[in-house]
Parts: sequence; C-alpha cells; structure tokens
Amino acid sequence: MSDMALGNEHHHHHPFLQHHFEDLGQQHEASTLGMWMFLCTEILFFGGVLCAYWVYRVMYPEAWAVGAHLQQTGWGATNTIVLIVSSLTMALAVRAAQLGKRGQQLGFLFATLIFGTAFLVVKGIEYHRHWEEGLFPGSHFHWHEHPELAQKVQLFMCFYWGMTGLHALHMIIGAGLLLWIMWRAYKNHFGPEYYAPVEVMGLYWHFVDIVWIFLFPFLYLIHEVHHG
Amino acid sequence: MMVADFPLWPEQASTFAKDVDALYIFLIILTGTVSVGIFLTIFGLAIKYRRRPDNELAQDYEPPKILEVTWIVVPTIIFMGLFVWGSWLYFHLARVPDDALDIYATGKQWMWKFQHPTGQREINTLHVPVNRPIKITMASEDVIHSLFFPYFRTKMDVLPNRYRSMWFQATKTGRFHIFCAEYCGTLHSGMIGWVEVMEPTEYQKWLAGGSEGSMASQGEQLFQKYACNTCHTNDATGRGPVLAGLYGKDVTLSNDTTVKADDNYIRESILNPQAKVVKGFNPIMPTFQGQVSEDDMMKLLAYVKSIGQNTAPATTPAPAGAKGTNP
Amino acid sequence: MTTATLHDVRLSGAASDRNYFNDEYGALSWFLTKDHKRIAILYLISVSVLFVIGGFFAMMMRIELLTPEGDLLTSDTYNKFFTMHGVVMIFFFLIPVIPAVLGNFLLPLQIGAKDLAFPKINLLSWYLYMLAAGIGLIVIVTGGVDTGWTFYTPFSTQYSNTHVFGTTFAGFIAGFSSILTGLNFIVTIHRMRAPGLTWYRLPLFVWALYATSIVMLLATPVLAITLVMLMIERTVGVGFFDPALGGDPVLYQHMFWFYSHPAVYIMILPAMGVASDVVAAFTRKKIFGYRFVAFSSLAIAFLGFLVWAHHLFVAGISVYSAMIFAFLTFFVAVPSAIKVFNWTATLYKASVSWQTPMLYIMGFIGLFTIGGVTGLFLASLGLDIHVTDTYFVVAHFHYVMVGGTVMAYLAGIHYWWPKITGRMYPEWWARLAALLVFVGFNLTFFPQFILGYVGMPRRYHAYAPEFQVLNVLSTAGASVLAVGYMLPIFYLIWSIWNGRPAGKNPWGAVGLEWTTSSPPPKENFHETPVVTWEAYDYPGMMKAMGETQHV
Amino acid sequence: MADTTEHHQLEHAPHVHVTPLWIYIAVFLALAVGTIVTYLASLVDLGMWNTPVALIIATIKAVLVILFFMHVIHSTRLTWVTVVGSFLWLGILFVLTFADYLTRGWSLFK
Ligand code: HEA
Ligand code: HEA
Ligand code: HEC
Ligand code: CUA
Ligand SMILES: [Cu+2]
Repeated sequence: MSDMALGNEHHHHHPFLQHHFEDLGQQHEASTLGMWMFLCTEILFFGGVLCAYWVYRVMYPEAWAVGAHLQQTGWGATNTIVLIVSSLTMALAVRAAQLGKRGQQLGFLFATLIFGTAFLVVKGIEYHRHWEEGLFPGSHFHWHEHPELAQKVQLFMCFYWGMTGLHALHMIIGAGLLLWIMWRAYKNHFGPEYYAPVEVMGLYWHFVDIVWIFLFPFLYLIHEVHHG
Repeated sequence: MMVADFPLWPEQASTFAKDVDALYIFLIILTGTVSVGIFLTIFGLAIKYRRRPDNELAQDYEPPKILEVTWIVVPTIIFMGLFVWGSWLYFHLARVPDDALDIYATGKQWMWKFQHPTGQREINTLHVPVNRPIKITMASEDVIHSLFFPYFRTKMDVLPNRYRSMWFQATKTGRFHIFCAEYCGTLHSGMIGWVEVMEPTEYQKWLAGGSEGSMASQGEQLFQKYACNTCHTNDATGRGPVLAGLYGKDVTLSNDTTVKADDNYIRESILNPQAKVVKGFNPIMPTFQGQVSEDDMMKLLAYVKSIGQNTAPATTPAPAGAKGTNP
Repeated sequence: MTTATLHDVRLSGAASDRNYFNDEYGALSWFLTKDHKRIAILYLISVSVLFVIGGFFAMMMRIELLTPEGDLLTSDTYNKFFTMHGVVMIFFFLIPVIPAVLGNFLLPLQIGAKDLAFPKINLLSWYLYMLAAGIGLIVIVTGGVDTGWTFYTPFSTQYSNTHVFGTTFAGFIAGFSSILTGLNFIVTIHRMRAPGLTWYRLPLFVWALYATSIVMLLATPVLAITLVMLMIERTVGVGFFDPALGGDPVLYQHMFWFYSHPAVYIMILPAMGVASDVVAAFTRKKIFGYRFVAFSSLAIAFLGFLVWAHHLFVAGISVYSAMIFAFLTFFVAVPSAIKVFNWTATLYKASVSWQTPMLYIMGFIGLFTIGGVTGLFLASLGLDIHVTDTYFVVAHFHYVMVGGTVMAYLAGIHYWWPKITGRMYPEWWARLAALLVFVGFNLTFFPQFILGYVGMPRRYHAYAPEFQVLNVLSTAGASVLAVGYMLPIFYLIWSIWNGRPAGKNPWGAVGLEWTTSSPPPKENFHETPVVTWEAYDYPGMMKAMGETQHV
Repeated sequence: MADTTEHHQLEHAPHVHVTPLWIYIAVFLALAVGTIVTYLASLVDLGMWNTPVALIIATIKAVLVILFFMHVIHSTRLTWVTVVGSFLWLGILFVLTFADYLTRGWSLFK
C-alpha cells in the first residue's frame, strides 16, 4: 500500500496507527475532533433537561427554592470540590502522558479514579438520605411541610433525581473508561507521539465536571424568593 | 350513495370560513402556478435538450447570476406576505369578542361534554344560536383532545392542565360535524358529534327545556358543599378574600406582582392555592386538587364569574341568550 | 507517484477481480467488518426489511380505510398500525436510509479516503440500529404500541397500556446510532479528504451529508433526553410532564419537536444531495450556482432548528410565539427554493439523459415542490388551524418524505448500483417501476389534500361516509405504489448475478467514486487520489474525452 | 474551516503543547474559589441578583475548564467553532422555548 501520496518519510509505522489514516497527526486530530463532536451532543442532551428545569423554575419559584433547601449544601459543596480536584488530576495525567512519564501518569489517573469514586460515594449517601426521607417521587413520596407546595416540590425532586442520576451515570461510565486507560498506560502505550486516548478521556471527564459545576447551584443553592 | 355525497369543498358555516378559504384559494393559485411552472420547465428542457448523438455533450453555458438573486428575493417577499396574511387570521381567531356567549366544554375519553351557563348539559351535541359569537372555554379530564369544527374552520387542542378558549360565529343554521382532531386513544375516531346551529328564538326555546338550574347556581351550591363559604364570606370578615367582584380584575399578590383574575387564575387558585397568594392573606387555603372534577370546576368558575359582574351572588342566571329575546 | 486524473475518468474495462465483496468470506467477515462498504450493505438489507414492514402496516391501513366503518381492523389495532407505520418508517427507515446506506458507501469514495474516520464506531452504529430495530420488532410481535409516532404525553405516560417503554427505548437507541453516524461523517469530511480536495471541490452529496450530520449531532440528543424523561415518567408514575404535579404536556411537545422538526431535514437533505449528483451526471453539466446549492444545505440545517413550534399552532403556545415560529418557518423555505430553481436551471442547454435515476429525480423535484409548498399552507398560521391534524398534513408529509426522500433514494440506489455491485440493473424494468411509483404515489396522496381540507382528521379508524370516494382513490393508488416498490426489490436482486458488467464508470460521470473499479477494492483506491479538478467538471471531462463516446 | 493547509499540518505527529504546571494549579485554585463564592453568595439576599450571580460564576468556571483543562485555548479554529456552536444551539432551545412561556400572559390588544 502506498502512503507516499503525502510523501513524508520520517513516519515509521507506529503500532497504534490505524490503517486508514495517513499518519498519527491525522489520527490524533480525528480522535479529538470526534470527542468534541460527542461532547456537543452531550451539551444538548443535558441541555434538554436543563431547559425543562428552567421552564418550571420560572413557573414555580417557591417550590424550587424549597426543593433546593431540602438538599444538604455541605455535601454538595464537598462534592464540587472533590470533582474539581479530580479534574485537576485528570489534566495532570494528560500532561504526564504528553511528557511520556508513565509513573506520574498512572498515579494521576489513579487519583482521578479515587476522587471520582469519592464523588459517587457522597452522592450515594445523599441518595440514601433522600430515599429515607421519602423524597423519591412517586407513590411513596412523603413530604408534607408545605402541603400546598408538595406537588411542585415533587416535580423539583424529579429533576433532582433525574439530573444527578444522569450525571452519576456519566461518572460511572467515566470510571470504567479510566480503568481501561490505566491498563493501557500500565502497558506503556502512551507517549508524546501517541496519547490521543488519554486526551480524549480527559475531555470527557472535564465535561462531566462542567455539568456538575452547573448542577450544584441549580439544585442546591436557590435563594428563597421573599414575599412582601 | 357514494356519488351523491362527495364533497370537494367543506361548507362555509362561520364568519371565519370565508377568510380562511380566501387564503387557501390564493395559496392554491400561487403555488399551483409555481409548481406547474417548474414541472413544465423541467419537462420542456429535458425534452428539448435530451441526449442525442449531436448532443452528447452539454453546452458550456452558465445562466446569468442575476437569476440566482431573483429567485432568492422574490420568494422571500411573497413568503412575508403569506406570513402577514396568515398571522392576521390567527390573531383574529385568538381574540374572543367581549359579547360572546359563554359555553363550557370538557373533553374526556371519548366524548365531548358541553354545559350552557343556564345549566343545560349535553354530550356530543352542541346547540348554539346563529349569528352570535360563541366562546367555548374548555379543559380535558384526561389526555389531550382537540375540538374541531371543520365547517367553521376552527379547532383548538384541549389540555388537561389548563383552560383554553376558542370562539366562532356560525352563519348558517343546520347540523355540522364536530371531530376530535388530536389522537386520544382507542375511540379517537369515535369522539365525534354535531353542532346544531339554531335560530336565536329556537335556541331560547331549547334552553328553556330541562335544566338543573344555571351553572352559576349549581356552582353556588358546590361553593357550600366544598365549604368554600367558611372562608370566603360576602364581607371582609372571612379568612379568605371576598370573591365578589373579583373576576376580570387585577389582583395584587404577596410578592407585589399583579395578575389578572381570569379563568386559569381562578382554576389555579382552587387547585393550587399557594401558587399565587393574595397580598394580605395567609396561605391557608387547602388544595382541592383531586376533589373537584372538571365539571364542578367549571360550575365553580361560572359562579365566581357571575358574582364578578354584579356584586351580589347570582341567584337568577344572567343568561346570555340572544339579544332582545325573552326566555 | 501516479495519480488518478481526469484522464482516468472514462469508461474502462472489466472490474478488477479483487473487491470488497470477495475480499473475505464467511458470515463473520460481514458481521465483524469495519469496511464502510460492507457496513453499507448490512444497512441496505436491514432498512429494506424494515421498509417492507412499514409498508405492510400502510397497506393494511389503506385497506381498512376503503370503507367508512371500521370493519377490517379493530380500532386498537388500527391505532397500533399507524403508530408502528410511523415509527418504523421514520426511525428505522427514512432517517438512516440515505446516510447509512448511500452515505456510508460513498462518502469515503467521494472524498478519496480509505474508510470513515472511525470504522469501529461505524460498525457499532449498525449494531445499535439493529438492537433498536430488534426491540422494535419485539414490540410489534408482542402487541405493539398505540401512541402515534409523536408519543404525546399524558397519553403515552399515563393512559396507553401498550408497549410505550419498549418503543421509546428503541427510539432512544436508534438515536444514538444516528448520532454516531453523524459524528463519523463530520470528522471524516474534515480530516480525511484526499489531497487537493478542497471544500468547493466536494460533490454536493458530501455537502448535504455534512449538513445532515450537523443536524443529527445537535438535534438527536434532545430527543434522547426527552424520551428518557418520558420513560422515567412512565415507569415511576409521576414525572416531568405530569399535569398533576404542575407539569406541562406542551413542554413535552416543544422538546419533541426541537428534534423532530430538524429531523425532517435529516430526511430531506441527503435526498437533495443525491438529486444534485444525479442531475449533474445525467445532464453532464456542473450544477448551476454550485456554491448557492452547497450553502443552502447549511442554511437549511441551521434554519431548521428555529421553526419547531409550527407543529404546535393549536396546541397551546402563546399567540406571539406562534407568530415568531411562523415567521421563521417561511425562511427555511428560501434555501429549499434555491435548490429547486438551480436544479431546473441546470437542465438548460444540457445533455439530458432520460435514464432511470434521472426519471426519479425529475419526479423528486416535482413532488418535493408540491410537498414543500403545501408546507407553506401549514406555516400560514390562520390556515393551519383548519388543516392541522387532518389528512392535509398527512398528504404534505408523504409528498416530502415519500415523493421527496424515497424517490431520491431510489434514484441514488439506481445511480450507484453499478458501483456497489459492479452490475447494471435492467433499464426497461427500472423505467417501468419509476413510472408506476410516480403514478401510484400521486393517486395515493393527492386525494388526501382534498380530504384534509374537507375535514377528515388524521389517525381516524372510521370516518364520515362523505369522505369515502377520496379514500377509495387513495387506497387504489397505494396498491399501484406497492407494485412499483416491489419491482426494484426483484430486479435489483436479479441483477447482482445477471446484470451486465458495469465497468468503472458506466454513466460517464465525474467524481472520485467513478475513478476506482466497480465494485471498489477493499481500501477503495489502489492509490491515494490527488484531485486537481472542480466538482462536476463535465466540461473538462468532455474535453479530455476528446471525441464523443457512446454511452 | 479546514482547507488544504490543514493537511500540511497533519503530516507530522501530533502537535504537542504541554501546558505549564502552574497554569493547571492556578485554574484549580480559581475553580475552588469560585465554588466557595457561589456558596457564600447564595446565603446573602441579593434581591433579583442571586440567580444571575450564581449563573455567571458557574459560567466563568466552565469557561476556565474548557479553555485550560480541555486545551481549547491552543486548539484549532474548528474546535472553537464546535464549542461555541454547541452552546449557541443550546441558546436556540432556551430562547425559543421561553419565547413561548414568557409571552403566554401577554394580552392581545383589541
Ligand atoms: C422530509 C420531511 C419534511 C420536509 C422537508 C418538510 C418541509 C416543510 N414543512 Fe413539513 N412536515 C413533515 C415533514 C417534512 N416537512 C412531517 C413528517 C410533518 C408532520 C408530523 C406529524 O405531525 O406527524 C410535517 C408537518 C408540518 C407542519 C405542521 C402541520 C401541522 O401539524 O399542523 C408545518 C407547518 O408549518 C410544516 C411546514 C413545512 C415547511 C414550510 C417546509 C419547508 O421546508 C418546505 C420548503 C420547500 C418549498 C417551499 C418548495 C420549494 C420552493 C419553491 C419551488 C419556491 C417557490 C414557491 C413559492 C414562491 C410559493 N410541516
Ligand atoms: C418514511 C416515511 C413514510 C413512508 C415511506 C410512508 C409510506 C406510506 N404511508 Fe405513511 N406515514 C408516515 C410516514 C411514512 N409513510 C408517518 C410518519 C405517518 C404518521 C403516523 C402517525 O400518525 O403517528 C404516516 C401515516 C400514514 C397514514 C395516515 C394514518 C392515519 O392518520 O390514520 C396513511 C394513510 O393512508 C399512510 C399511508 C402510507 C402509504 C400508502 C405509504 C406507501 O408509500 C407505502 C408503500 C410501501 C409498501 C407497500 C412496501 C413495499 C411493498 C412491498 C414490498 C410489497 C409487499 C407488501 C404488501 C403489498 C403488503 N401513512
Ligand atoms: C381555609 C379557608 C379557605 C377555604 C376553605 C377556601 N379558601 Fe379560597 N382562599 C382562602 C385564602 C386565605 C385565600 C387568599 C390567599 C391565597 O390566594 O391563597 C383564598 C383565595 C382564593 C381565590 C383567589 C382570590 C383572589 O382574590 O384572588 C379564589 C378564587 C378562591 N380562594 C376560591 C375558593 C373556592 C372555590 C373554594 C372552595 C372550593 C375555596 N376558595 C375554599 C381561604 C380559603
Ligand atoms: Cu379525543 Cu381524539
Ligand atoms: Cu416541521
């Protein structure tokens, strides 16, 4: 087969160069662009439910404020910080890959995994509490402090569970991908020439972080609307 | 039977019908000309320049670029005209005349229930007087339906979560189809009925027959049955605001915004009182969600409306019969 | 370094003996293939099967509608049939058909690449599609679903007792298949073009696929999340659109149409791309106003996102927003008009061949125009109030989807059949089928415009007797149409073994796909092509060919 | 958009741009501070400004992550277009949906 159309000599056949690409540069650009395209769809995926959330927030401001006050802000803030740290370690893992430092890379990936898991554990604790308190929408929703707001608060809780659940699902998928990347890093697959998978993993992870950056104020920190 | 009954055009039986038909005819002529023109051009050119031994090659010719501009600009202008015309009709239909006769409709799998302010109720048939604007206020008890009067050229979706209103003015007496136009389950195609357009005097006669009292007076009874009157008294001594004179006015809420006390506001005040709390009152009114059926809700609404116009509770209905006729 | 140049773009001898078809043998070599051409064949077979299933439901409905009474099917069965007809035809046939079959096969060939950027993801798309279609089929055989293809709440969440969950889940998965296809196409077009192949040298089919992919990427996720919300509401019992909690069913409709209106452009844009390529090839001319046609695809893709609520004019949106949406709707018609006029102008002083693909495309332009201009009727607010949810709408969308997309698909499959299989289809039969489809189609759907204006609502199992004559005409037309669709299935299969060998370039068409052998070899080109000519450089090709050569 | 010049760039192995460590640390600190400020702002009554403030801070945080952690700041124009485009599309969804909800109460002048 002839790759000579572009006639560049210095590229030896890298083991991870796929047959249909001309060179690693093209392959790298294609993978990152592909992930960006995927993130576009993710933005609209979360954006859809966010739009519904805002429609109702504008309709039922009181219920939304009450709903947010049912959350424990401490846990939410902790989780925000945890996730930001994991984003930092992820970014550093990509950097280590670029520099070809395998040990560092593994360490940072592992740290990312740990923080990601910590996030999920905290979320689990919150879920457990909500479940116990009867804050899961449906037949066993009990929450009577303001009976007249109960329905709309339930609506809020639909969004709470739906949005955080979707986010948590993304975290779980991310954790799975991390394990796979760690395995490849362990096998010493990555280096300055070829680190696209780590980079792409990073893009995904940071995106999931961004989603939470918005979810936190939207679900935990709604300031009460004051009546005159 | 087949041939005898083979309409190609629906009868025009409302003031609105001829306006809609005018736009329709205009569009047929316009788009018909354009489409036929394009068809003929394609066939003409394809025949004229068909591939023959002396025409194996296309000629190296590009039509002038000005054509491109023309067929961008001209359609755009035509389209804007269509937009204005269509919107004008739509706006016209959205604005219910003030003197319209009130009728209430409920959609329910799979029937239409109508109530007249004087209390008559009917199912799948609607009696209305000719030459008089009719306003239909409607809600659904279950899924979305759509009340469709083809011969009046109007329809509107009926929603389970709020009141909507539509209007028409029939111009012909007779029987005309009512269809449900939004798919609503098994018997969607059976959710049909007839509108009987009558002379005003006939209509008054019809109204006089069998009724359980006006909607407003039935609403008044419900007002007692649901114990609304324990809080909403006729003077300012109750725990709730006085409802007399409320309908159609602006209400100041506890967050200092104002809302108009229209159908949906009253409905919401009953189903979800805390959504909008009146300034100066405590949010103590209980919700009646799940207790008041759509039918009863409309009666309560009719009652609140009736005491909105004249401050005294309506005992005698203020029938909105045809002008100048005596029941 | 040898390069393919214009001089190779001419008729040449027998197919080379090694091609993607006989490169490997065995079922696994197909089910695990990463070759975009083989994946296109997998899609071709699967969408065809689903088309026949969708068509079966259509025929049963048409037979039921012969008489006003509901006599053949019960009303529940009828409701399930139109729902499954719509779901199958839209999600499992029309959305994938041109991109996943023709696009998959031709995109890398037309841009001189060895494959799509992500071959494994391409295969994954097919598996997701099959999973979705499989769930859809299970739903069909275990009792079906009756919500209409639009799944409006609260009927779908609280009232229907059919397989709403399974169907929406299938739609959700099919959505991901579509997203991945779009993603793959965009990256491929950006990153894999052959040297010299600049944007303005791309065939218009590639431009159309690019615009389509943008819509797939940005609209489909909103459908996905909406269906997730619907599924949650249905399983948990309360949820996002539930009126009892203060939810708003109209919000569901907004979110559904945010996807589903752009989705109609997912269906029509690739068809327009096929039309451009076929018109150029069968007139031997460069498409008039190439850049206008190219950019009008992008304009449609963009404007298509701004108009969704024209499906909600009577549904309970505010009067002012209805006016905004109506206004924007008219703008999306402008780029469509550009295309129609430019195709027509291309015929002027051309060398028009009346072979089957061109026949279909002439039908396409005419029928799409009728479908499109009746869309203008619907966009005219005051008129839509009367015709919405009647057979007028049914006629409108069959004109654009069947008269438009299906006709263009048939044009494309005939045009590229020699490239795909290396064989010619039988021209006489193909012309006959094209004629039957055209006549049958108009007979089926034109009466429905009248029917709609007279007032027959859609999704009606039984109807008022005065509507019968028009319904009988429509059913008669559908039978002709069914025969018209059956013919290609037979003669195309027949031609795989018995057709005349096609050679590299049977039409004398310009384009990289015609420079490689038919069927193409596994890696598409024996050498990476270098492009030095404009798109549709028929004048150049003709000069290069020198003396005319009979085709 | 991509054109032929892109291909020249691609002839080589990936163009590695290694971000200095301090930038990552600085961005991280900014994000942490942002989180704290959001939290504190939600406790004080800013009248109608509570929601906009929360939104603005969240947006700034997101932009920092996108620019630095996700390396958009050194990316091709195509990446920029992609990022900006997807938010633009989200904007379409919001603006046109709210065009309905916010005008439902408007009166129809007679
Ligand atoms: C391939 C699919 C496809 C395409 C391309 C279109 C294209 C268009 N559609 Fe259609 N539409 C559907 C599929 C499609 N539609 C479906 C499936 C439904 C119903 C869904 C359901 O409810 O189940 C629907 C419903 C639908 C409605 C809602 C009807 C209702 O439910 O009340 C409306 C309203 O505005 C509409 C409008 C338009 C317009 C303005 C266009 C425009 O894009 C058309 C533009 C093209 C042209 C205009 C023709 C070419 C132009 C010229 C030749 C110019 C010259 C003309 C003049 C100067 C007049 N469509
Ligand atoms: C791609 C989209 C697509 C396609 C191709 C078609 C094709 C056809 N459609 Fe469909 N249609 C829709 C999309 C489509 N439709 C949608 C979205 C709806 C709305 C659903 C809803 O309301 O939810 C709809 C609704 C719809 C209705 C309205 C139902 C109602 O509202 O009550 C009708 C009625 O006539 C109809 C008829 C037909 C016919 C006769 C064909 C014909 O063109 C089909 C002809 C094809 C074949 C027959 C298959 C090939 C034939 C063979 C292989 C021969 C062997 C088979 C037999 C003879 C049984 N369709
Ligand atoms: C326990 C006392 C109580 C009962 C019982 C009660 N209400 Fe009320 N209602 C109130 C109070 C207090 C308000 C004002 C605060 C608010 O808006 O919630 C109110 C407000 C209203 C309003 C809005 C009035 C305005 O001025 O804007 C309407 C309409 C209304 N009620 C109707 C009813 C109807 C109909 C019933 C019976 C089905 C009923 N209420 C039963 C206490 C009550
Ligand atoms: Cu009620 Cu259809
Ligand atoms: Cu549309």
